Amino acid sequence: MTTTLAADSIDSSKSRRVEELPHAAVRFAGDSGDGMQLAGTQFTNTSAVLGNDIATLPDYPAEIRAPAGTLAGVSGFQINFSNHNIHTPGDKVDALIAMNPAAMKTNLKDLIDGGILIVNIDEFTPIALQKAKYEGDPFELPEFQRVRVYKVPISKHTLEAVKESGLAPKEAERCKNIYALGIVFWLYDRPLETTLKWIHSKFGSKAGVAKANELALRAGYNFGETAELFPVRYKVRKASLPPGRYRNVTGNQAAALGCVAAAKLAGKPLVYSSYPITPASEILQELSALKAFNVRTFQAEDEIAAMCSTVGAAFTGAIAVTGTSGPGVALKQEGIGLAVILELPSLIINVQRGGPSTGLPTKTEQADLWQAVMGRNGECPMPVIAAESPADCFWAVVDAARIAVKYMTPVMVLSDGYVANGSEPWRIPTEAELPPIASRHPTDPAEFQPYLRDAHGSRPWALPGTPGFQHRVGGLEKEHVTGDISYDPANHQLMVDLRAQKVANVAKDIPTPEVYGDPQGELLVVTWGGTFGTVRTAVERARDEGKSVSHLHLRWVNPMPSQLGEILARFRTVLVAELNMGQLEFLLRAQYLIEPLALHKVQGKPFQVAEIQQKIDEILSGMK
Amino acid sequence: MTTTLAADSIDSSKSRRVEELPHAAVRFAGDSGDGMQLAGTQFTNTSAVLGNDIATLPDYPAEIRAPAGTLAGVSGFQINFSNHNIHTPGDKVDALIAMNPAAMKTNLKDLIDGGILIVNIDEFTPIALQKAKYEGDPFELPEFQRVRVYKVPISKHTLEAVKESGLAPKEAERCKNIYALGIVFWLYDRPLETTLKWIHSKFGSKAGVAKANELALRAGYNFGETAELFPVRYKVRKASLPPGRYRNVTGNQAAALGCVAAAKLAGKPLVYSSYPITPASEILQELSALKAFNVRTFQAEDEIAAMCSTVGAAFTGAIAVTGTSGPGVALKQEGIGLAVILELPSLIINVQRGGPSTGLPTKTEQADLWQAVMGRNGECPMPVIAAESPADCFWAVVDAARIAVKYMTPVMVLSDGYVANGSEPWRIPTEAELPPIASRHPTDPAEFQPYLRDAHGSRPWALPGTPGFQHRVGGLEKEHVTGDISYDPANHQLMVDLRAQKVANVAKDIPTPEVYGDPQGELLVVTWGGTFGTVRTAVERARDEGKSVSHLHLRWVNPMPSQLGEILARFRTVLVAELNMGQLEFLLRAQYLIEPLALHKVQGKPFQVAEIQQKIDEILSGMK
Amino acid sequence: MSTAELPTLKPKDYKSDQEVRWCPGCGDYSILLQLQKVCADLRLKKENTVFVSGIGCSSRFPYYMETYAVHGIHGRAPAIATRRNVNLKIILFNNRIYGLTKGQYSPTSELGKKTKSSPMGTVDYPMHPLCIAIGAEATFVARSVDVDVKHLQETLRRAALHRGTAYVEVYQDCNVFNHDAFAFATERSVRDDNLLYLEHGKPMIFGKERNKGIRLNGTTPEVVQLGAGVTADDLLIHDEKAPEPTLAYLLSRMRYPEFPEPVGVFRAVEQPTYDDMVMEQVRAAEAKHGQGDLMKLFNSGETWTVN
Amino acid sequence: MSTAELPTLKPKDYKSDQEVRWCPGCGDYSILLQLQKVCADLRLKKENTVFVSGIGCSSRFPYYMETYAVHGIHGRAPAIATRRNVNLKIILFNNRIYGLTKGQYSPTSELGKKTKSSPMGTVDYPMHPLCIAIGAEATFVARSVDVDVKHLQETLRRAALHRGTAYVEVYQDCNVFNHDAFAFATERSVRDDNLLYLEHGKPMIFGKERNKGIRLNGTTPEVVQLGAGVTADDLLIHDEKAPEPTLAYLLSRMRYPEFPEPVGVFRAVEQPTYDDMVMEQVRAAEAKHGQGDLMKLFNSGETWTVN
Ligand SMILES: Cc1ncc(C[n+]2csc(CCOP(=O)(O)OP(=O)(O)O)c2C)c(N)n1
Ligand SMILES: Cc1ncc(C[n+]2csc(CCOP(=O)(O)OP(=O)(O)O)c2C)c(N)n1
Ligand code: SF4
Ligand code: SF4
Ligand SMILES: [Mg+2]
Ligand SMILES: [Mg+2]
Repeated sequence: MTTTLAADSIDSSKSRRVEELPHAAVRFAGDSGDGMQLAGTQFTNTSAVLGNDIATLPDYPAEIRAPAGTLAGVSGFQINFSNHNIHTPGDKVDALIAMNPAAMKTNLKDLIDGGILIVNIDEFTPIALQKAKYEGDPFELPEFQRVRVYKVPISKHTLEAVKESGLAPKEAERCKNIYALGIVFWLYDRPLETTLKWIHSKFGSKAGVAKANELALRAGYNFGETAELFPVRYKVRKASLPPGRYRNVTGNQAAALGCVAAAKLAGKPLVYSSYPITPASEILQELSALKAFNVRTFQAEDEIAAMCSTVGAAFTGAIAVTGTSGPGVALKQEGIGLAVILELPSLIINVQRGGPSTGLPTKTEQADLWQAVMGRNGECPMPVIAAESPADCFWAVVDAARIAVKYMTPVMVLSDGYVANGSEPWRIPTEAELPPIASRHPTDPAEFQPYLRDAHGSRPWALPGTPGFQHRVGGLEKEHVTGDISYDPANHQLMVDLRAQKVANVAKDIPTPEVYGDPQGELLVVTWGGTFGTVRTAVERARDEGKSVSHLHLRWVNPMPSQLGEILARFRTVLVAELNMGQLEFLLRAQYLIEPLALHKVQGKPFQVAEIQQKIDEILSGMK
Repeated sequence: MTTTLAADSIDSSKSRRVEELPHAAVRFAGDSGDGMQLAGTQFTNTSAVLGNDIATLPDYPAEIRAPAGTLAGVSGFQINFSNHNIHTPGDKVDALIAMNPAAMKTNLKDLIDGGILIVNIDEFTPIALQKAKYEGDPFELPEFQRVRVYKVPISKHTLEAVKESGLAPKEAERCKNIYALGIVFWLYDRPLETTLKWIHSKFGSKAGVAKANELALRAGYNFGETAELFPVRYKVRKASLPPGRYRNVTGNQAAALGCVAAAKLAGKPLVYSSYPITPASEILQELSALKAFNVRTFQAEDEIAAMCSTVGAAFTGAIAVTGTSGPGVALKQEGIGLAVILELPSLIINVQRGGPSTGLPTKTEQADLWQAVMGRNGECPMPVIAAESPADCFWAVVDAARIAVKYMTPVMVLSDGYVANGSEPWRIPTEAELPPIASRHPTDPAEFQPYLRDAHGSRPWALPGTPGFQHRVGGLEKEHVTGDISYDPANHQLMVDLRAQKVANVAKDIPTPEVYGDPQGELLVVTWGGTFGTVRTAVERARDEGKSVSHLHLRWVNPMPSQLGEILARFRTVLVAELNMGQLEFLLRAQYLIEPLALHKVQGKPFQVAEIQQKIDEILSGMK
Repeated sequence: MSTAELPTLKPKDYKSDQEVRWCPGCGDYSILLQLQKVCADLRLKKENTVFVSGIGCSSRFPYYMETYAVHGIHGRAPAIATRRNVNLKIILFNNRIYGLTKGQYSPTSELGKKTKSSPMGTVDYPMHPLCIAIGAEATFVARSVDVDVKHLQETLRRAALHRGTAYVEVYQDCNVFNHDAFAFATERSVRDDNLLYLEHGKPMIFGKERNKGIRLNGTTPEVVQLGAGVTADDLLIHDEKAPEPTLAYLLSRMRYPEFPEPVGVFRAVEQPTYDDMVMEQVRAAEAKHGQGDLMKLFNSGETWTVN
Repeated sequence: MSTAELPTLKPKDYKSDQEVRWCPGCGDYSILLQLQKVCADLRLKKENTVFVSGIGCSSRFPYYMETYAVHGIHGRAPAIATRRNVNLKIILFNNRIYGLTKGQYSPTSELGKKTKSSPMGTVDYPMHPLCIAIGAEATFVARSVDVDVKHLQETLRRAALHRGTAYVEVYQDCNVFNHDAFAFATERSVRDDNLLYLEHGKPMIFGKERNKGIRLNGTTPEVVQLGAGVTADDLLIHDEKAPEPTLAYLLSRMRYPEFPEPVGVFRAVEQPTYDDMVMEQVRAAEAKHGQGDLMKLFNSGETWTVN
């Protein structure tokens, strides 16, 4: 194959060309046991500390540990790093590191034309090739013509490099991911410090292991430097991000931090009740390690118990949160209904995955919007917010908690597998950016009525332990003001209306959604949740190409921002892009009587920027 | 008070006037222990056998047995009987029988001006009046001016009448409901035979009790005849109903019969798995008595078990049905999702009640439409049908079963408390009206593929016990045709599309909805479910008054009939009337981008005909 | 429930202003009254007491207590709380029927029982709540009878004072749908012959004449007549504090009419409660890492600064 | 499962065409293989056999059997089937961890266990499945160990032949997230000292040297050394057919390291099954009312004719 590479500068040491790139995407792929997530994370941290903007996406196999070397067992980790603000891990990658034939096979299609493919050639044994369902020498296949293949004996090199650490061969070979990481560090001109620091803090106690990893990392790097293989090296300069301190977070980590923050801001303990489920389990896991923050995690026996204990915790005055995925939400709905009628604050985090039923548990999807907004018995409205990116999971949780407490209502926070497992830099908020969450507890027993509403439509939050506010709440319809059981027809209507009004009032707290691009015009792309980044990138690119297209992203999906109807009306065409068969589209149609165009995808995968761009082009050209 | 009564004829025996009425509504009201449901049922049966059209509505107290004599403990039963086709139990009643002060107090407002109020004056003791929260003599109150009060010492008369039966006073007094029934039989000129037959078949073994009831019945009748109290007697002639054999059924009875019929028509056992819940429990109870029809009822430990066993029963080839109410549906949704992805036929009957949460368990509502259509995780569509009247519960179940088996899908059948507890004459279908339900089981193992679809989009139903068709199904996404687990993105999209298409295909089986009234015009009232009768009556009356209004009732709410959009477009205004805050309205807006007017009511009560008429008038006058 | 406090409260101080709405003659009334007495007796602070229920006639209970209370959703069983030894008290109102839904059989209904939903008799073997509670290793397990007000009061008092999950089964009469289901345990003329009043450290003697006892035969109990060579020394001695729940289990299996049914405290052992262990971890974490500082947490791990 | 039939099938005939996807070294492989052997051994008709599972690593099981099968939804516990004595066999793959969700503690995890979701150790007392099963009066209760293939096979065979609910707990190694959780029961060098192989009618002797036994002391078991005055006659005799489940319960409470853990059949009693009772009612109803005729049913009760 041929590629033309502009020589930006000459690498001093070996007179290697250094090409400067605005951004690059790299994917590490190997067997589940090969440590690809680890290599990817290290690359991410180094790039983050370097000052790039980054976005990452891991891709785990559905099986815990599929037979080694099989296609089902491939694990991958992708990092997009850049010198400007980016929103996605990238549709395709510039470089692919494949630790075995199966990893190469499943990932090759995502490598750009002219991209770099580094393979651990030691693993290309006949058996391994067979497991990957290759017949004959794969590199003879035509698809390899379009990429640059580098066959490196990574296993052998690693063994040699770490010899002096004294590790047994089996353990020594485990360092091969770090060796590969060293190569990629060299290729993209990254320093080793961050990873070296990590190695020593992680393996400090096991001197041999720490040494071996350090040796492997340096050897990989040196291999890049000394081998004549790579004619060119790349540089991606730091991005100019808003000033501040940053930290890389996955969506689930951010959600966990958001829970802790919300509780601290409210001055209350956090009770997180959850039943493990992919892809939400990490929130529970993260929080279970944060007990010093007055966090009580409760691994319930099922989702019903998780929800019921959340209601109980809310009654006693905790910031009560439960997290799950779609099937778990289905089970919680009865309990959520109880929270709605009790008018107690709580958060239900739904990290969506492929459905229906058990569906595609490890894959992403946005098909729980209807369930969130409309999936309960009776007239049972609740606010719903959707996180738009990994870091936004923090803010979505904090914002949701603020609304929950203000309006005395459960709030559903939608995340998804893509956002939850992906990572990006999170600008750590300052204390000033985190005003307290004010909760209002009644103080005068003489005036106290359990269902006497304030200006927001909220009832008081009287906490057990406070003398004089003993009261009883329950799932039966309750009388306005007193909260006594009431079967009175007019009262039921009133309470249904008041609960609906309260949720509608939340619209007053929702900022006017920002339209990216022209405030009016030909085409407005509307999104919600985790598709934000991809669509924003596509719209940016389309606009860079001079196209008249704007983007509006909804964070609150229920209620919708008051100005939304008016904004939608300003565009000739509205396109709703979502990872389902048209759930937001349906809500918009019903609410605003508009007939948007739609882009649906239910493939367990996020959109690609190119797909959105193509759809935009298609629409714009059709409009001419 | 004054009423002018036209003397239609003269009663031979006592020269009492006999007035002929097109229809009349009577309500028996008393303490829970007073046997009002029984008296009402007897009046209903007699009227039915007489050939009237009838519609009934019981009204139970929310408590099992609230303290005797209290307002909370009042139990009522209303019967509307007519010489023409009627659809509702009536907004108001022409005659009210009140067995105690509390019953009078809670029911008086529903008595028409000039209506007949018969009270058991023996129960109007100071204590009883106090329990009913009356101060002083109630009959002095102005509201009694507008009705005709008849104070009858029913208890005393009953005791005297049944003396010769030898019953102890306490037991003897129990017959007072039958005595009251006797009076009302006389008042509306009904024969005693049906009730006498019932008394003897019911109490045949306890001679004293049978005798006492007969004596009480006759005494009540004779009291009407001989006492000079009533200046006029009424007659309601038989209605001209479609010819056939009839039987009075409540909605829940009809649903149970529908289940048995569906299984018989499919040539399969019926498995009915259910967890008791108001107002659905009677279906389980009815079916548990029908074991001779190869019916297996399973009282599960909760709704989740009920749904899971329904899926299991469907897998083994039964007609599998589960019944519940709103909170139970919430719990079943995860299991329903499993049924959707397994593509196994089953029915979920949801007898809706007031929500959210436990809500108003004994009251009616239509607020589970969203939950039915959209309340599951993932893209999880299923057909939904709603019964329009008590007798239609039979047909809704049979139709649903036909669709479930044809399309290999769970189907939700919506009923509600009003339809379930109300009763009306059911024309018993002939065998010819009940064609078999064809189920297609694969026959050639060589050709068998678990997810190979037929022309309807359905997969084969291979039953355990059949050699050569062993196969495995599960909640993970499955490969097209083979049914193997598949994580393939394109396959997931395909399967999501195919499942949606299959449900959409059901529209082909839905008859074009009939528009009652002009096929186009000013105003179309659209309804679904149990509001049919009230709205049809209101539209009939409006049309009788020459108003341009039509009525369209949806039985299938998902998918909607193919012609619906076109029909809606033929009317200048569409009014959606439903017992919720606009759930069907929302679906119609989204689907057809129309902006209907809406009439919402969430008061735990059905619409009144007058409410609908008033709304129609309001709209039509506004349009002028 | 909170611990004892000074100001004297009367049973009626624990009555809420809600009208009690059970059927006349329902056993629930007695339980309510005894519990109000126990609350007064123990001087429980109203504001530190929370009643929680599911749905059912019995579940109306919380509405009638002048404390904090939640009437929740149906059947979210506390079996797991039992296993976890959460510091709460569970009172099971066993009336062997579904009352509120008007008379279907319940999990404790007898095999073969004819009810609205089992016209030919049930085919479900009944569950024995105390067997399950003991199987789940509840630390306090007891039984009483609605109409035996003194015994009920004492049993509830003991439960209230137990630290950890206390599980009390009360035989409760559903006057309307299952009247006299427990007649053997409530009718004065026979109950002393049909019940075994458990007393810690005492031999298991019962009977109106206190002339019968329970003896162990291998691992199974048997009823013996006292006298004629059999003395109290031959009988099983009740040990509610036995660390192994086997004796309690054996007692929970004894059923009328083969045996007298034991009432009183089956088991009462001390074990760290879930709540205590949770809070211990919070405190241990705080001791180790210092009381969590949000900004420190945010800034932990790999961070970098952009200027 | 169906009863035995003639045509000879090999274990591999019960293998489906699906690729088995457990981690290398997972204990599930052994259970699968032994079960396929048992199927062949009992000549179960493939078409009359249905496997049903929830969700979890172990729950992949049904996909690998060439029978009818359903992979259902998570955790819809069969405890109630157990109580009802439904004629089905329940195999609990106990690995003391949540495998599929990658290593959180499970209800059977040991108190204090550190896992992904309990970094400071769990505070949940573990549940003991066999105690619960016996508490729910399961008619067949047994335990075996994944790597003890002969014992496992025999245990599964006995379960398959039991009429009614059979409940088998298998100690299963999760190689990845909880390796060697049952090392005491699997390592050849120690397992004979740590396990008590139950044999009906035999005294409870165990140990590599078969020199230790279990003796009853009141209602609690104790380990005794044989010899020096203690003989087999002093030991508990196993009785899997005891109508009272107390002995089985006592055995289910014996836990390593205080005791050897019993394996084999704890309890095997005959009782009418739920299925049989359901079908008996159907037949009785048919016998009484005649096989249901739809038109008769429709036309029963009060009817009238309109011409
Ligand atoms: C999810 C759900 N399923 C079913 C019901 C209906 N339901 C209400 S109470 C009850 C049973 C009541 O019996 P029990 O628990 O024994 O209490 P009791 O009324 O006998 O005191 C049932 C089935 C419900 N409220 N919610
Ligand atoms: C409703 C629901 N909640 C949670 C999950 C997530 N989940 C899948 S398997 C599993 C636990 C697996 O552990 P176990 O049952 O012990 O089986 P193992 O994997 O150890 O064999 C969980 C929590 C789910 N699939 N569905
Ligand atoms: S139905 Fe039974 S349990 Fe319920 S209140 Fe009445 S007597 Fe009590
Ligand atoms: S995670 Fe554990 S239980 Fe699951 S397949 Fe792997 S070894 Fe087996
Ligand atoms: Mg009960
Ligand atoms: Mg496990």
